[in-house]
Amino acid sequence: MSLDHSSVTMQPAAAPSAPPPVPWKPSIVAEVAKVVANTAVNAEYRHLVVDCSEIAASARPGQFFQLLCPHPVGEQPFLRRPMSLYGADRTRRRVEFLYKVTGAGTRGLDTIEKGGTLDIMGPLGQGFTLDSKWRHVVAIGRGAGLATLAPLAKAAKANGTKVTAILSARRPELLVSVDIFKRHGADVVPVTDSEQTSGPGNVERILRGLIAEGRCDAFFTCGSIRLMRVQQRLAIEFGLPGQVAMEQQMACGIGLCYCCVRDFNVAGEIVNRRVCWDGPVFDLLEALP
Amino acid sequence: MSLDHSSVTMQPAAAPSAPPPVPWKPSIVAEVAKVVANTAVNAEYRHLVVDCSEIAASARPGQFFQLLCPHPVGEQPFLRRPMSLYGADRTRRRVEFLYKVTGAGTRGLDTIEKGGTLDIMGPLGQGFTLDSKWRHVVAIGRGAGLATLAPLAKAAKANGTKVTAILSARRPELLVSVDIFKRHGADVVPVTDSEQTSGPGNVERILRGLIAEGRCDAFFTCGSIRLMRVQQRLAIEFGLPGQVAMEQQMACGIGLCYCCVRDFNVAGEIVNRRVCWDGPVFDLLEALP
Amino acid sequence: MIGPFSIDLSVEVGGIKLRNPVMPASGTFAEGLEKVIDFNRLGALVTKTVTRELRAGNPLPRVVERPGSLINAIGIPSKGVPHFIEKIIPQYAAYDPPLVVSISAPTAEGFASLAAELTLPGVSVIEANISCPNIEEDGKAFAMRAESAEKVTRQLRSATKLPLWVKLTPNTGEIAEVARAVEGAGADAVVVANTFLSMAIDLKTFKPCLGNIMGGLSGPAIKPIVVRQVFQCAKSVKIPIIGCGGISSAEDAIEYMLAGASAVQVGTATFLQPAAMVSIIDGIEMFCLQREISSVTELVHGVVIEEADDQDLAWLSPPT
Amino acid sequence: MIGPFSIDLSVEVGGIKLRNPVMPASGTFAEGLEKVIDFNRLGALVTKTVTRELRAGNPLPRVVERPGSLINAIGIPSKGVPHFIEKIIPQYAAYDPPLVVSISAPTAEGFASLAAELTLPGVSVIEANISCPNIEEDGKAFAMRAESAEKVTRQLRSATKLPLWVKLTPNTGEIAEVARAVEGAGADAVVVANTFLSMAIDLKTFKPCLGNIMGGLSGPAIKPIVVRQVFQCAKSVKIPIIGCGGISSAEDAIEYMLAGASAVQVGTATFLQPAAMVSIIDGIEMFCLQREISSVTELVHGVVIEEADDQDLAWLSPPT
Ligand SMILES: Cc1cc2nc3c(=O)[nH]c(=O)nc-3n(C[C@H](O)[C@H](O)[C@H](O)COP(=O)(O)OP(=O)(O)OC[C@H]3O[C@@H](n4cnc5c(N)ncnc54)[C@H](O)[C@@H]3O)c2cc1C
Ligand SMILES: Cc1cc2nc3c(=O)[nH]c(=O)nc-3n(C[C@H](O)[C@H](O)[C@H](O)COP(=O)(O)OP(=O)(O)OC[C@H]3O[C@@H](n4cnc5c(N)ncnc54)[C@H](O)[C@@H]3O)c2cc1C
Ligand SMILES: Cc1cc2nc3c(=O)[nH]c(=O)nc-3n(C[C@H](O)[C@H](O)[C@H](O)COP(=O)(O)O)c2cc1C
Ligand SMILES: Cc1cc2nc3c(=O)[nH]c(=O)nc-3n(C[C@H](O)[C@H](O)[C@H](O)COP(=O)(O)O)c2cc1C
Ligand code: FES
Ligand code: FES
Repeated sequence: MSLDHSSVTMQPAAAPSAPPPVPWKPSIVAEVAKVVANTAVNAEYRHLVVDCSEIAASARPGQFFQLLCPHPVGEQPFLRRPMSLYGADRTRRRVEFLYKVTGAGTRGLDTIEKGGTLDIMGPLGQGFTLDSKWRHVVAIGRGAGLATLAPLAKAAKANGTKVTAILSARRPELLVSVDIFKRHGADVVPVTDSEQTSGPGNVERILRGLIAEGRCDAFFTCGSIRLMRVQQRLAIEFGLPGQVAMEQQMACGIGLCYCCVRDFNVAGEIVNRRVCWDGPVFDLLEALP
Repeated sequence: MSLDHSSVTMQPAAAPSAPPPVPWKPSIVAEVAKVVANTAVNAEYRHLVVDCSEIAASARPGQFFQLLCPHPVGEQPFLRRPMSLYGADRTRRRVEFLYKVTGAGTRGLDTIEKGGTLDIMGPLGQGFTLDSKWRHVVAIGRGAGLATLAPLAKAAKANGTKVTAILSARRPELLVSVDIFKRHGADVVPVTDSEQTSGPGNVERILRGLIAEGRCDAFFTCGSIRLMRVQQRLAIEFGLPGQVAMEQQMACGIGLCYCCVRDFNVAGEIVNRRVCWDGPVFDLLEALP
Repeated sequence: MIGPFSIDLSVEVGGIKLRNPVMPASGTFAEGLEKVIDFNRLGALVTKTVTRELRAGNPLPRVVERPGSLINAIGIPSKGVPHFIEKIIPQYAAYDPPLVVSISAPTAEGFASLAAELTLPGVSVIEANISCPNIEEDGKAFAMRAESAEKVTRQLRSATKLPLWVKLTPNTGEIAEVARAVEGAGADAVVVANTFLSMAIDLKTFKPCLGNIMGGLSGPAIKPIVVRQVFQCAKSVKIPIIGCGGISSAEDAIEYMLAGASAVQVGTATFLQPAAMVSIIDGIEMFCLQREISSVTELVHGVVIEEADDQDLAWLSPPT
Repeated sequence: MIGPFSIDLSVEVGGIKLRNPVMPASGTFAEGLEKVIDFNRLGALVTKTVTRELRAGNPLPRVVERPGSLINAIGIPSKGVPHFIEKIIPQYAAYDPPLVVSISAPTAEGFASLAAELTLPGVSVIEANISCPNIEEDGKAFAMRAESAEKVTRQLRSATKLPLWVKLTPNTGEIAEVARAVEGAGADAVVVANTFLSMAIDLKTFKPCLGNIMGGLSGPAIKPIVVRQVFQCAKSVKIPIIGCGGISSAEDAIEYMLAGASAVQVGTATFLQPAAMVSIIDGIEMFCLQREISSVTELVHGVVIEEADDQDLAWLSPPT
């Protein structure tokens, strides 16, 4: 096993920069943001909107923030919690998150009220890259991946790229981001466990159809190993590019601690990369489950 | 120096009991009480009212509670904080506190809103004793002592004892408990630094007057070393009894840890007692500054 | 299916059977607690350390708080052995749980003679506090080294027929070796551990926050270190281990038991929640019920150590 | 009256002058932080420990959080010395603060040869991490005992002309003796200290929370113990001490300096507040300004130890 910490080349935006110019300016900030909304969108997910600085609001699709969660009663989450950018508005200086309450940290997030504050740190990591040549792309998400992929909708529209979003959930009412994709002109194909449409077989069938119609110049995916595998197979079979956003437990979020490493297959060799710094978005074919 | 941890005899109410009867029942509880009010009474003091259990509501004058203070932003008070009973209503199951925001713990108390909760533990310690033979007593307080002495007003009235309350503060608007004393028929003599009436000389003059008029069968005091010394001198001179409520930093509040000890002069010998368990109310003449 | 009453909470700890594995830590327990909890619920009762010498204890302030922890330098105020025998031991006579008497002395001979004198009816266990950081200068104590721990234990062993528990210090770099030495010298159990020698300085006065300059750290902050020490001792000795350090919930107690403790002592938590020990006992029973564990002894040293596998997977959402 | 610019924040630490006493702790600093803070504000830059062997680091999970603390078992992933010389050292060439290179090796000879090889332009200090608890089995490391610490330091000393800092472990019971041994062997400063060997167990799976089973505890929870160790070392050695452990505010840094540290390292706090080091520098300056302290060196070992007096008084309200 070799180790490879060099930054992936997909998107140079947040890559290590040259020695600092004078005067020095931060491109990542930890700041106390004002909470504009923190409301349930369904039984599982909550939508958090905060007013922030220009730097934070310049976050791009696939990037993430590290949130310093308040302590819920009886618990003391110590580390920050990574959350994907769900939406950013540069002019209104606002960022949005979509989160599921799972443990101490997200339970803490849940306690914040409108008008309250939240310490956010970002924008972090390497986001998605949209090639201007791509006419049609497919976004396939499940779980937190639905949040992570959402900002692609707006970015693709701006790029003149058409999106088909295959959004997966256990039940139809647990689907999120459908409206965002539709609002930006994407075709949305909801698939769910309860309707038995979310299995890898059915998703592969849908994808083969899109590929046949010439509507899949690239894959974007997040949140499901099984669906990632389907796409990896099709990407190889049809020679298509793809990007996947990965998750891993994080401490620092900015490449200092090496707790968030994963293995990647780079040209047959297993290399070790930091999800927070070299990712979270990686080349689809390099990702290992 | 000898050590004397035996319980003082003033008031047997909370003294160590015999081996537990069956079934066992607690006489001190830590419970999550509901906050009915938590409001400023002046620039320094806040008034906290909570709904509680019957056991907590049975607290008597001079006893105290240990409050588990919420964490204010950026601070983590670890220990409970001792607060004197300011008022108790057994039938409505309610206790009251009057506190000054001084450090991390009381800053935490300050954040609790009406309808919120507070973990209170009590009633603790040995309170004041009122002898049924006493017709007139004098209560002299300053600082937190104003809160500690307040519930004496009601108890004395019930006992048929008349109270003169000499209440001391830096400025008139910082005086508290005046209304409580007046409501229960006490004479209130406010003395303040700004009016230059609070010095030991003036207080001694007032006390000598009361003693001369036969209106001082006993002293009750809390919150000022200098005023305690005046009373000790007069108590010796006129052979009067007295009780003083002492303060000391506490950890457990129930006699387990021995961090709250003070020295006392018991018949010429220096003995060491736990303020939380043997006090906080002690014999005036035994107290050392 | 396991019913609530079919869970056996009893444990055998160093020569004595306890109805459950939860007891107070020395110095954090006294008669006053009887007003808050029913002593008959506890696995054992443990006295504050007693010494032969009359001691006043340390100068004030005796405690200072830190986030998630307490530093104490109470010292060991002691009114001597006769007072202890006449006043303290009888206080606990009416309760069912065995009485553990904690002792300390400046010399091995002192320890032995104190143990002999306190081998009395009403006393079930001698706990030798050979670790109190306040006693020996700069925190050095018998429990810092295997040799000195062995020597004092050997003398203690020949001085009393009572079960002998030896309380270790976490301030040593060789706790597993010390535990093994103490086991070899005849101890029936080890208590792991006492407090961490610590210091806090007041930024207003530049003076130490404690009258004694240094003191012992206790509370939730120390738990991960002491859990590791229990785990290391469990690999090193066969006698039971009593875990102690930062336990404030049933989960904490169970974590200690999984690491290798047969029983636990609860100290600082009682200052914050005076009924903590009873909640912990109830919580352990509930945990066993939910996990269908019929005897709490199944938890002891139950930690599962296996070869590392690709745990990355755990962080991704369940496959669709 | 002292003006803001008349405060001298510079300190002399083990053969080198730093513009201020605040620097990162090894393993919690890398190029990425440059996007958050201006590296030229720091007292020094400190690299992650490098080893000669290629290492993959430990299995996942590599961190687990506890109240007020973090347990890490990252291990020392290393791409070897050539990569370090070609890729890492040059990353810091453009910055003013001196570069401190942290090294580790399994043997004293290994330490010496690595120090020799890394005595290069662009490297200002060698920090020998003789304490990392993950390297040696069960947490035993060179820094556990005075003899082994002395031996490795002596070899290191003859291998490099650069200022030599030796980073100690807090897991030993004899840190002051180890510091003295290291001083005697020629170290220019000691870093007190690395992490506390710790453990956490998952109550769902009964498995250790860390892939490596045990890991090192850092963060605010450990501060009181390490402040005590700095205080003890300061009484034991004349070379400067760099305090490290749980520092997250200027107050924490000042407490360490009062206990005896000439400079401080900040680790875990940077994970929570990436600009923590800069805030700490600003806070120290503000503190000196308010207290009319013209040079930060006045704080070093400034703790006031006096005979205990009747501190009871402090708890009563001011006399009327
Ligand atoms: C780059 C990235 C982007 C993410 N985006 C989103 C998002 O937009 N919406 C969303 O709901 N969730 C997202 N997640 C997952 C989210 O970070 C976790 O759900 C959250 O950290 C759980 O914290 P907790 O305290 O509630 O749970 P706990 O289980 O109590 O957390 C314990 C520890 O495990 C870590 N952890 C737990 N689950 C995960 C996970 N799935 N991934 C990484 N670390 C985890 C926590 O950060 C913490 O350190 C993202 C994760 C990553 C790495
Ligand atoms: C028996 C008793 C009754 C009291 N009753 C009242 C009351 O009715 N109203 C009121 O305003 N105050 C009262 N006090 C004082 C009150 O306990 C302190 O003001 C409070 O503990 C300060 O806590 P803090 O966290 O705000 O301050 P900090 O200074 O941050 O406290 C740090 C530590 O010092 C202790 N401490 C600080 N000041 C005192 C003090 N004066 N006495 C004892 N410990 C102290 C704290 O409990 C804590 O352990 C009483 C104290 C005692 C002992
Ligand atoms: C106030 C206080 C007094 C203590 N006194 C003693 C003592 O007399 N003898 C002893 O062996 N341990 C003593 N200890 C240590 C505790 O028994 C226990 O080992 C330590 O506090 C760690 O457990 P905890 O984190 O649950 O408190 C004392 C601890 C505290 C906090
Ligand atoms: C994630 C992580 C990685 C670390 N890696 C190293 C290392 O490589 N070399 C080293 O000497 N110390 C290492 N340490 C220890 C720190 O340098 C520091 O001594 C310790 O964390 C205590 O300081 P803190 O409480 O400020 O974090 C590491 C600590 C952490 C949290
Ligand atoms: S979270 Fe620290 S390197 Fe990725
Ligand atoms: S506060 Fe513990 S004995 Fe008084």
